[in-house]
Amino acid sequence: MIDATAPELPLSPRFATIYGEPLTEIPVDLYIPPDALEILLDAFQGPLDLLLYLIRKQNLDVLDIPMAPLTRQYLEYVELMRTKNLELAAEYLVMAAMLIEIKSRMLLPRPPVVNEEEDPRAELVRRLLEYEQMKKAAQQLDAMPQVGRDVFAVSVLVERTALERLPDVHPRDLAEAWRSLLFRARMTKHHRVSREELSVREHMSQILRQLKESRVLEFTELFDPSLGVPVLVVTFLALLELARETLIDVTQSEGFAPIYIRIAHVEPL
Amino acid sequence: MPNPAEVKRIIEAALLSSQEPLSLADLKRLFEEEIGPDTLRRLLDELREAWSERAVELVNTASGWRFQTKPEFQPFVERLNPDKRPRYSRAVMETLSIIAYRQPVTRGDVEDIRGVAVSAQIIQALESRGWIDVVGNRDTPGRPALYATTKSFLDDLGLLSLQELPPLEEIARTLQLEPATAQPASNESANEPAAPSASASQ
Amino acid sequence: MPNPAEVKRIIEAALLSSQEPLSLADLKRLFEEEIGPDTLRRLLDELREAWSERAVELVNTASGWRFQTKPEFQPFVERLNPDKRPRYSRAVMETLSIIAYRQPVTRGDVEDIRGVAVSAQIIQALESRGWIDVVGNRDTPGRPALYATTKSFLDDLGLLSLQELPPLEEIARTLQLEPATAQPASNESANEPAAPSASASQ
Repeated sequence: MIDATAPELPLSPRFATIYGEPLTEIPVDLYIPPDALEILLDAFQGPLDLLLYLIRKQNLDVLDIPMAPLTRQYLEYVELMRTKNLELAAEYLVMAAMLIEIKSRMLLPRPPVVNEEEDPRAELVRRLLEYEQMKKAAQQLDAMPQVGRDVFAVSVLVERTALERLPDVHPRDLAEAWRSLLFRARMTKHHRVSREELSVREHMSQILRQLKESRVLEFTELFDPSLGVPVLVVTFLALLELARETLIDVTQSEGFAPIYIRIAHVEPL
Repeated sequence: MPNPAEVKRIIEAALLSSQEPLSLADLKRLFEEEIGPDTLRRLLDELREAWSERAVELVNTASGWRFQTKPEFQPFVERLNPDKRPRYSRAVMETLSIIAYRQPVTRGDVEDIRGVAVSAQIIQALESRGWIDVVGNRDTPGRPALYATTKSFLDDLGLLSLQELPPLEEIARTLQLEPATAQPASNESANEPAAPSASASQ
Repeated sequence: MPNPAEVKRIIEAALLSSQEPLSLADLKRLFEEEIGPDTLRRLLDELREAWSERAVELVNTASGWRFQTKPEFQPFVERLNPDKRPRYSRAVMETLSIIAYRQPVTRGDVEDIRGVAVSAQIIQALESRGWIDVVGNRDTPGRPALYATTKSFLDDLGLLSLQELPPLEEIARTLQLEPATAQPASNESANEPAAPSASASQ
């Protein structure tokens, strides 16, 4: 915001003294040579920005905008722009029209009674202040450190080669794989198994695993009565199947002697 | 709960190797054991403290925690990658700040405030950066899109929430505009930030 | 030369924030002052030593120095991103499914069923995963290994026993619903799978 008490300024800037006469009496920093204007224009975001610039350069209170001289100077700039840069002119001309309208309304004598009538400058002031607020906010935002511009996210490589990332498998994936096998009709009837046979085959694996550890097992060691009759039966079927596939040897020295189970021994070739 | 030093080691590695900020919920998932949010937060604070002397810091943003280099480190990066990182134009930054402070807003709202047309490219630049997105449509003719800032915008500015944006300067005075002519523009504005030339410098 | 601690701080930040490994030449460019390669290497060694106790380590690769997580950290990353896992190829899945449903089987059995050769890598992948192992050898020429699924396979699939695998009858039935394939025409028994299951294990 403008501070009229800023030391380098006259106590209360009277626009009349600044604008009393044309350009020659305008303080030096207000005068923009036409050549420089073109460059300067790039720096303006639009008519509000230019207007703010003019006001700020003259250290005028936004709340107390001197419409006549401001409008005149604005129009001079717009005229310069119009000749130099037609694209920009439209938006600036709208603002010029607005300024002229305000100026003319202020020149009209007003009935003193109407207190609540709004100051014709009010809307412009509101817009100028809102724009200035956002303009400053934008400068502050721009001054904040941004990731990718001023600061950089740390990104340490996750070493994956040493330990392969392992896929998850769900039982339904197995079913899907089986389905695809069936679908390709590679399967012979020979390979179809039912649920019960699966249980036999599971026990076949278990028995083989046990035999791998202890080499020889007594027949009764393979049975755990606490698991119930079905398991006992399945285990027995598994033993029979293993024997049939000659994966195990079953030996008994004499009747009622212990029965021993071992991995089928194969003569070295 | 596992050994806190070990937990910190793991959190540190997770944060260092993650592409995105990690929330407390993300960090909890690192561990099979239950780790309470208070414990986690305390360990994160300890970690932040442990890193405070280095050129990389641990920050807490809208989406979670992340390690990033400190701003002072920027000149060194530039020496490493001499291609300058572009700054956004004033038009983009003004549009962004209007969306940030006034959200949700339409492109028309932005144009009203800026007093100038806002090109589609400006909106697009901010959208493709992931800083703004469409959160709805205003129920007016044409149903214009309403824009708001994203979490990623807050993350990239190192903010926890919009509350942490720099506060806007007061504009309350506009409402008390005195009728007509010259006020003695005296010192009622003493508590106003005295920056007469601040915006005149461009 | 600048303060070594400061140089290390900057090297650390550069390495942590770089997407690529940094060579000694890259690292030298960080500094305006001349830093000799010996000094740089010594500081890098000190940095590596300083990081040795953490879950992230500094390594010197063919293309330069970089930070990376230690292999032990991998399980934690996987908990963080559980959905990023790859899938096994169809060959692996079919092999696994044959071993699961038909165990104990030899590689030759699997090949018979699949109708194509089964590479050693497939068997190895499943073995090193701990999902299958050799439970014996078939008493045929060459004494081929017999494979079966392990307890760990059941654990990893969340099964108590093989009984809980999807029943083959149902799989066959779902397949029958598909229009394309030529099935045996014995369709008077709608709820019966195509195969006469009595002779199944032959």
